[in-house]
Formats: sequence, C-alpha cells, structure tokens
Amino acid sequence: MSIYAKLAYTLLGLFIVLNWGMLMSATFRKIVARVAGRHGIPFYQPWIDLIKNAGVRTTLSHGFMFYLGPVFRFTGAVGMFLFMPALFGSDMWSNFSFQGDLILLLYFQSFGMLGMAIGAGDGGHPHSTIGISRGLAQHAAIELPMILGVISLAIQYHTLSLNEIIAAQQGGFQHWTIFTNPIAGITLLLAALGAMGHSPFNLVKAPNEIPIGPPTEYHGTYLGVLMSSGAILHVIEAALFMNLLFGGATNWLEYIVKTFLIYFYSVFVGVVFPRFKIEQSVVWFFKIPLALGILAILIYSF
Amino acid sequence: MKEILDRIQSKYNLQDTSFRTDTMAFTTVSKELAIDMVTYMRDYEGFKHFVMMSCVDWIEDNKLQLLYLLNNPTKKCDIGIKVFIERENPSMQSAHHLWKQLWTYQRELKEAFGIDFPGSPRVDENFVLEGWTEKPHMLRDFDTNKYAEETYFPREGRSTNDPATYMRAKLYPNQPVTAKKNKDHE
Amino acid sequence: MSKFFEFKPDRSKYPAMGADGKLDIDLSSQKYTKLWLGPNHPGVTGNMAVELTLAGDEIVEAKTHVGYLHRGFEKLIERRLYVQGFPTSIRMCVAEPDTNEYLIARSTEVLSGYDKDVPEMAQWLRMLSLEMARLQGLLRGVPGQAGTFSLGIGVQWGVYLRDLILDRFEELTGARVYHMYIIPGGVRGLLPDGFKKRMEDNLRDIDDFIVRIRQLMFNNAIFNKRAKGIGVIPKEWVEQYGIVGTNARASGVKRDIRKDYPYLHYDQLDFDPPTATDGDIYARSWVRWQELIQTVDLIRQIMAKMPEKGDIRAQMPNVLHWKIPKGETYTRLESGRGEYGMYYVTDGSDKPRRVNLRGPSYTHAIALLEKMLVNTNIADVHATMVSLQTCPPEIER
Amino acid sequence: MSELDINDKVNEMLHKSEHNAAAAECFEKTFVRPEDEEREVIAPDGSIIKVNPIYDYFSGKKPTEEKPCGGVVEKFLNWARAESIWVLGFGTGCGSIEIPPLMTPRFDAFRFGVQMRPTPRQSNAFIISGYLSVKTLKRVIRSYEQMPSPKYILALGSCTINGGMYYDSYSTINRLDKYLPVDVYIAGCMPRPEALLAGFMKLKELIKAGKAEKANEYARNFDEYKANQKKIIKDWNMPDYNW
Repeated sequence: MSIYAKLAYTLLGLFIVLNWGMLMSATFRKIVARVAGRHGIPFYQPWIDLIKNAGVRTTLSHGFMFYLGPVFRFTGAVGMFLFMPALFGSDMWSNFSFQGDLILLLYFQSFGMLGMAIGAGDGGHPHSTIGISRGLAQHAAIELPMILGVISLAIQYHTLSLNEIIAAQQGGFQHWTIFTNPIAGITLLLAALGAMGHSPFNLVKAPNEIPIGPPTEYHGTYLGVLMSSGAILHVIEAALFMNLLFGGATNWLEYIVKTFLIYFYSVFVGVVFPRFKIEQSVVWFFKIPLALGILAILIYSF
Repeated sequence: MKEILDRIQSKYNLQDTSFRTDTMAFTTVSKELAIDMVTYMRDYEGFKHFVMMSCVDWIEDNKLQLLYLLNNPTKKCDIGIKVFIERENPSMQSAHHLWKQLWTYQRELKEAFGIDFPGSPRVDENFVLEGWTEKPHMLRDFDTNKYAEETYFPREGRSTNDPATYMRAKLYPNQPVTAKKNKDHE
Repeated sequence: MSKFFEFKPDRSKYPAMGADGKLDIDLSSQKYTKLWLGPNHPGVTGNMAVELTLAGDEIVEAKTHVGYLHRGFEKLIERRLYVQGFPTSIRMCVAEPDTNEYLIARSTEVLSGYDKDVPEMAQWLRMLSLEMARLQGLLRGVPGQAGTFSLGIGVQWGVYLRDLILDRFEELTGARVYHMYIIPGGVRGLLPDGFKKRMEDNLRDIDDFIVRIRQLMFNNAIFNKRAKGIGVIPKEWVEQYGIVGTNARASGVKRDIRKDYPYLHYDQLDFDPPTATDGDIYARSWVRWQELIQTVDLIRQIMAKMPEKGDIRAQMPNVLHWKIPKGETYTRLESGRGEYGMYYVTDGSDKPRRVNLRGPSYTHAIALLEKMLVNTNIADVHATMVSLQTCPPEIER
Repeated sequence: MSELDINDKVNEMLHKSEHNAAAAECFEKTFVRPEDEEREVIAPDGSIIKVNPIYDYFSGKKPTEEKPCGGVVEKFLNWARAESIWVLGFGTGCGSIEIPPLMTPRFDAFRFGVQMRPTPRQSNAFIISGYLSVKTLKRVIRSYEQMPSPKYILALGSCTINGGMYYDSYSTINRLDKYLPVDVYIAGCMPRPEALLAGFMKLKELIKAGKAEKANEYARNFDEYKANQKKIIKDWNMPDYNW
C-alpha cells in the first residue's frame, strides 16, 4: 500500500476516533445525569459546543506559548493515534505502528500534559499553575506503575511492539494478557483510572477547588482544540489498554465496544467516589499499584 | 438574673434596668465602666457566650447607644449592657481581646456608625461597602432614599403611594373621606 | 507503613512571625501567591470572597471579604411601616427565609404586647413551617458536603427532594422561596386538604434518601479520608469564638435554642439534639445527617400533635396605623445553622428604630474561618466553608 | 505570518495600555490600592523588575465592534450558539438559590443545551440573579468584559428592572440596563425555575433571529456605559477595559 493511501486511511481513522470520542463524552455526561436522575444533555451536544466555540468572535492571547498549549495537547493526542495500530491484522488500519512503538506511545502520553503546562503557565492565572503542578505530580505518580506494568508485558512477550503484543493475545479471550498476566493487568487497570482523569483523580480540573484548572484562560477556538483532543485522548487511552490487556480489536465494531467498556469502567468508579487531594492521590499510586507493578516484573524475571 | 443584677448594682452604678423576661435584662452603664463590666460578667458571672454587639442612633438625644449582649449558657439568661456615647466623633474602648469574633462587630460599627475603636484589628478596613464617601450609612441623618435617587437611575413610571390613602381608594372607592383622618399620614 | 508515605510539608520556609505577632509576608519576594477565591468562583458558598495567600498550595493567610450582597436592610426597615418592613426583612437570608419571618413577627408581638394572644393553631403551624424550612435547608446542606469533594450525585438527589418540600410550601403559602407565612399575630392560612398525606409521601421519599446518603457519604472510603481530621474546631473555641448550632454540637457542646430557651411548642416535642466530639468536617456532616433524621421525625410529630382546627390569627390593630411603644428585645431561634437572633428596638412611632440581625455565619465565616484555613490545603477551603454552613447574606444584610 | 511577527503582535497587545493616554488620564483621577501601586520588586535572581499591576494585568484597549459575518454561515453559527448556552457560574444575588433546582432533576436545563461554566473566558451568558450591590457590580463588569463576544445577559427579578424592593437602598443599583446591556429580563421575586427556562427559550429565539448583538451595542456605546459605571463605582482601581 502506498504511503498516500495509508495516510488517507489514517486520517479517516482519526476522524472516526474523534467522532466516537465526542459521542463517548456525551454518553459519559448522559450516564452521570441518569445516575443523578436527570434527563441529561442531548447526545449531539459536544458537536454543537464545538461549532459554538469555533464561532466565538473574540480571540485574545497571553503570549506566544499560549497558542502552543492546545496545539501540543492536540499533537499528543494525534501522535498517540498515529503510532498505535487501530485494528489488528489490517493493513489499512494499522496506521504507522512500528517496532518499539510502545516507548513512543508512553512518551506521547506525557507530551500533551507538558505542552499544556507551558501554554497554561503563559495564561498567567493562578488556577492554571496550581492545576498544572497538580497534574504533573499526579502524572508522575501514574506513570510509574504504568511503566512497570508495560515492562512486565515486554518481559512476558519479549517485545516492545504493540502489534506483536496484540498478536500474542489472539485466539480467544483466554489468551488476553489480563488472564495470562493478571498482576500486570491489574496494575495497568489501576493506572488507567488515573490516566482517564475522572473522579477520584480529576484534581487537575477540580471544578470547585481551582475551577477547571489549566484551561481556565482558554476560550473559543483554543477550547475547541482542547475539547477535540480530549475526545481523541479518551478513545486512545482506552484503546491503549485494550491493545495491551484485552487482545486488541480486529474490526471497528470490536474497537468501539471494547474502548467503550474500558472507558466506562473509569466513569462508573468516578460517579460514586469523591475526589482525592493531590497528596492522597500520589500516595495511592505509590502503594498498591506500585507494589503490584514490582511484583509483576519480579514474577516474569525469574 | 435578678440577684446577679442586685449584686452588681452598686458596683457598676447600673441605671434604667429593665426586664424583658425573667431571663433577659437590659441595663445601662457608664462608658468608663462598660468594658470592665463586660469582663467581669464573662469571668465571674459565667456570661461566656457573646451573642452580639449592636448600636442604636438616638439622634434626638444626640447619643449613640452601644449594646453588648451576653449570654450565660449554664444559667440560661441574657444581659444586654447598654452604653451611651456622644454622637460627635464617637469613640469607644475596644473589647476585641475578650472574644475572638468581637473585632468583626467593631469593624462593622466603625463603618456603619463611624464609631472608632482604637486598637481593634483591621478596624479601618472596608466591611460591606467599597469606596464609600458619604457619611456613615446607618446614622439616622443619612437619607438613603435621597442618595439612591441622586445616584442611581430610577426607572420612569415608578410611583410611590401612601398605603393608607391608596388602600382606601382601592377598597372603598365610593366612600367619601370621613372626618376620622389619620394625622400621621397626611 | 502508612506513616512512611505521608507527606509532611516543611513549614520552616513559611513566613516568620514578626515582633508584633503578625506574619511577615512579603509578596514581592515571589514566594507567595495571592489568590482570590470568589466572588466569581463556583466553590464559594454564595457571593463572598476569601483572599488567600499561598505558599505552594498551603494557605498561610486568609481574609474573608463580604458585602457583595449588602442591601442595607436594617436601614430600609427603619423607613418603612412595620407591615411594609415585613416582606423586605424576610429576604435577609435566602437559605431559610422563614426564620426571618418568625423573628420579625415575634419581636413585634412581644414589644406590642400581643405575644400571649397568638392562637394555639398558629403556633403549631409556625413550628411546621420552621421545621420544613430547616428540612429544605438540610436537604441542600447534607449532600452539599459531599458535593465539595466533587461527589455531585447526592446534591442532585437532595435538591430534587428539596423541590418537593418547596411544593408543599407552595401549597401552604402560595410561594416557593419567600413565603411570608408567619405574620404578626399568627399565620396566613390553614393547612390545605390532603396536605398531611402528601407531606407524609415526601417524608417517606426522604427516609429512603437518608439511607442512600449514608451509604454514599459515610460509608465511602475517600469521603472519610478527606473529611476526617480536616477543619477541626476544638471544644474550647466554642466559647472563645461564639460558635453556635451544629458546629458547636459537632465539637461536643450541646447548644440548641429549641431545648435551652424553648419557643413555640418545642417543649411538647420529643427530641434530643445530636452531638459529636471530633469537631472536624466529618463530625459536622454526621451531626447534620442525624439532624436530618430528627427533622423528619419532628415534622411527623408536629403533624400528629397539632390540632385539626382553630383560629390562626389574633385580632391585631390596623397595620397602617400600628404603633408600638418604646422598648427593645432580643428574639432568638435555632435555624439550620445555629442561633439566629434579632435585636429589635422601637421608639413609639409607626416604624422601628433599629433592627439588627445576628446571623451565625457572622462569627463562623469571618473570625473562625480565617483562623481555620491557615495551614490547610487549598483543596480544603471549599469543604471547610460548606461544613460551617456559611450563608453570606446574613453577614452583611 | 512568521514567528517574529506573531511575537511583535503579542508584545504590542501586551503593552498597548502604555499608549492609551485617555485611559491613563482617567485612571490618575481615581483611587489606587497600595498593592496596585507602581513599584520595583527584586526577582529571585537578584534583578530588579518594574511592576505596574494595573497596566500589567489589564489592557487599556477599548472594545471594538465585532461584526457578524452574515449570510448562511452566521445563521448556522447562531443556531449553534442558541443550542449551546454556557452560563457563567456567578451567583450575584439571592436569585441564585433557584439555579440548583434549574440544573437538577426537576427542571434540568441541560436538556436545552444550557450548561454552567466556572470561568468567564468560556461562558457566553451571564445570569444577573437579582439585586446588584455596587460592590458586586464592579466584579460583574469585570467578568462581563472578560467574556468573549457574542455574549448575553439575562437579568432576573424585579430588582434589576427598577430596583424592586430595594428602590431606595444606598447600596443597590436600580436599573441594570444603564450599566450593562441586557438581552432578556425575567420578572418576578424571585423568578421560578420555569420562568428561567422560559427566559432561556426567549434568548434562544433572539439569538436565532440574530437580534442578540448586545455585545456590539456595548462596544458602540462604550463611553456612555463607562460614564454611568464610574458615576457609582467610587474606587475605580482598574483601567477602562480589562480583557
């Protein structure tokens, strides 16, 4: 397949993922509303919000880096999509995945957060800076068990290629990593709670402490970019854990169902738990997930 | 309640003692002895709960009346200690060392009545108003209606009626106004 | 093991105490951040502001700013007839307006000598209305504490049930929020037909809600973690700061105006105010949760004990020419937030000389809050404020 | 546009206040709090920085009219704006007690695309919930001016229409429309959540018809509004326009 065709398919996949992410965030808010006993927003609300944000007339800047915050965030989201195989075994939908793409993915996961830190810091609002310092502290805490879990999988499958990890899990659900390597699986699922950023780990945007944190100053088109990269990230984070633990997907239906379930596992936890404080959140990741992560490595090392 | 007041009657030279109920009394004490008496009531008579501090403007007598309302949580009785101070350049000894919330009341009274409490923390800061240039707003001779009409923009068409005549006209339109007129609402 | 993981912030870098006892905070040194929480901040209770000085996200100094809701009620009432001042004054605190109605009505009755004339039926209806007001306040306040930790579902359920109580208020008084039901001399109307049955239905819903909120809040590990040991009011502060109501009861001081200075017919009801000893946010929300149970019980008791029929209003003079002889009084009641009182002075004319409201938040939200916030985390500000039941309109009137 | 151009433009925007002589002149007459005074501070690295908080934090730039682009595009955008109203979560008065019922199961304004946002930068509707004291009005003006255009104001209760019950109060304003442009008035004391919903429906109608251009009206009559605001806000310790 020529590189142009591949690019076209990748962009089409990005479009699918973007829309699926928006639908998923609408569904998320719908579910929260239903738990509360409300009717909730219409399912098409995120698209309208996006158009509305594009139609905002006033645009102002706080400096050059202020522009780059949303751009970096979006790059992080798109980069994660580009280098992760969307569907396994499909030449068209394998995107630009390559040997050792797992390392790059983990890097891209931090990339958006770092970009946001620079941009939001330029916004100059104290809420942004407090939110960013919380976000980076928590991100470091999440990253540790996550990388330990990933290393455990790398030791188990003797590879750092996501494609080969998925390939090793084919042939029925009993081959999924969550069953073959449950300790690493649980570590990664606990880290997933933090990576998804829902309550109890939503302290970056904590609406009644530091109202919505880093994006406080972002409006209009900037916010639209942030919203769409958020939607992509929702799907991509879920897809990463799907590929690592649940055998990947071989068609779009499977992709949608599996990402949905993984995403909503974090949503349902979030609905019934309040928010941690930053020191509690960091300590939480340093306890059970970290211990499990080390155990997962030790088991496969010997 | 009565026996407490009898006991301290001569000590503080109390005047105009009146009982609202058996457990609530209001009494007047001179400006010099007031804080002394409040301290005494707190330390020796068990009036440990500070209920409120207030001020009334008796413009006719050219006096401001401060009130310290104390409550005894064990005997369940209240005493209101009233102090009359001059209306010009009013000033009063600060009592912020007795209860930790008392400076708030003093700060409010400074703004609302212009009473100075030397030494009270943050007494000169704004409390509820910002950039207020008129005279203290709770004094009787500050006319809020006049101020509002001059400062803000009243909407055209808003009318004010005297309630008595308006109600009479609405309820009994055909009845002529009789001789029994009210003197206050003319 | 868990002690090992606990972060102990290094407070040595925090401001030194100067010779005059004030903190030495040099904002230009760039070590501190000035942060205003409010008035435009979703986490602040109502329209008020807390000015924080932060070192990192630890608070080194807090100042409360009020006055954003100042309307000058006390001035306005001085230039209105007694009856005209009535609808004005009940807007002094929006969270439980009925308490203002009772205070004004009771003060004028006492000063004009009509307090013995208020009929039996009116007394019971006043009690019912006051307890319903407390119930609607608690339905917002109890889950509101979980809402401060971003557990918003309880708030949604609670506000829905509060709406049902407001419906009953609408039946009883014709208005949703500002009822003007308790008037000098009695109340404005009898119970409508079938009111007790519909009320009982709502109370049964609320019983169900009480159980659910217990599971949601007090059985929740993270709620316990965030609420325990935060915002502690030691017992000795209760005298020093004049703390009242549930905040005092959560610190182990049993203070309830309904028990200590019984008004209306509270001495005929069977209840015991709940207390706790810890004095932290958890204790305060626990006391408030038990008060929710108790209020539901009290409404049931009132509906069972109240007479079926009777006069609801005493014969009062013509309100347009009503003059009250010179006098002064202090009237108090137990609102959902604590002792709520009014100092009322008359001078023999047809308008009051001075009306001064004593709201519990006056001490809780300024002197106490400023003291409690120091050395806490910025994440706890909202929770502390809500747990003190701060209500700004009663501070600034 | 190259990177340098953008930098220049940004710098120009940041320092525009220095050129605005009119704003500076007006500012000199007014009261300055000690913490807002111009001063020199020593940075952690030992260098000396000049700080002028009022000009560093705000802009002295006048708002300009931002014309709707017109045609089908504008109609489409107006439809999106009407279906997605983001309300600033600023309870300015006692009417804000009816906002929680509006957002909860009984009335649930989320169905109609009404959502709350905590920061003025991201909201485009402002509910003035009842009486406005002068102290709050100052904050409301700042929040309103920070909101990106197009923006709308819903004024609740009789207090915003003619002062209502507080017509003679020294602390509350009588007519809101003298200080800020109001799109929809919702009468009542206090308006029920149903009335609020009806107000939102009216606002939607106005937006879809392209009649909710009050932000431009504010920019057009800026001097008049500013004069009215300054008449009652005595300690005007901010520049005329703060984005």
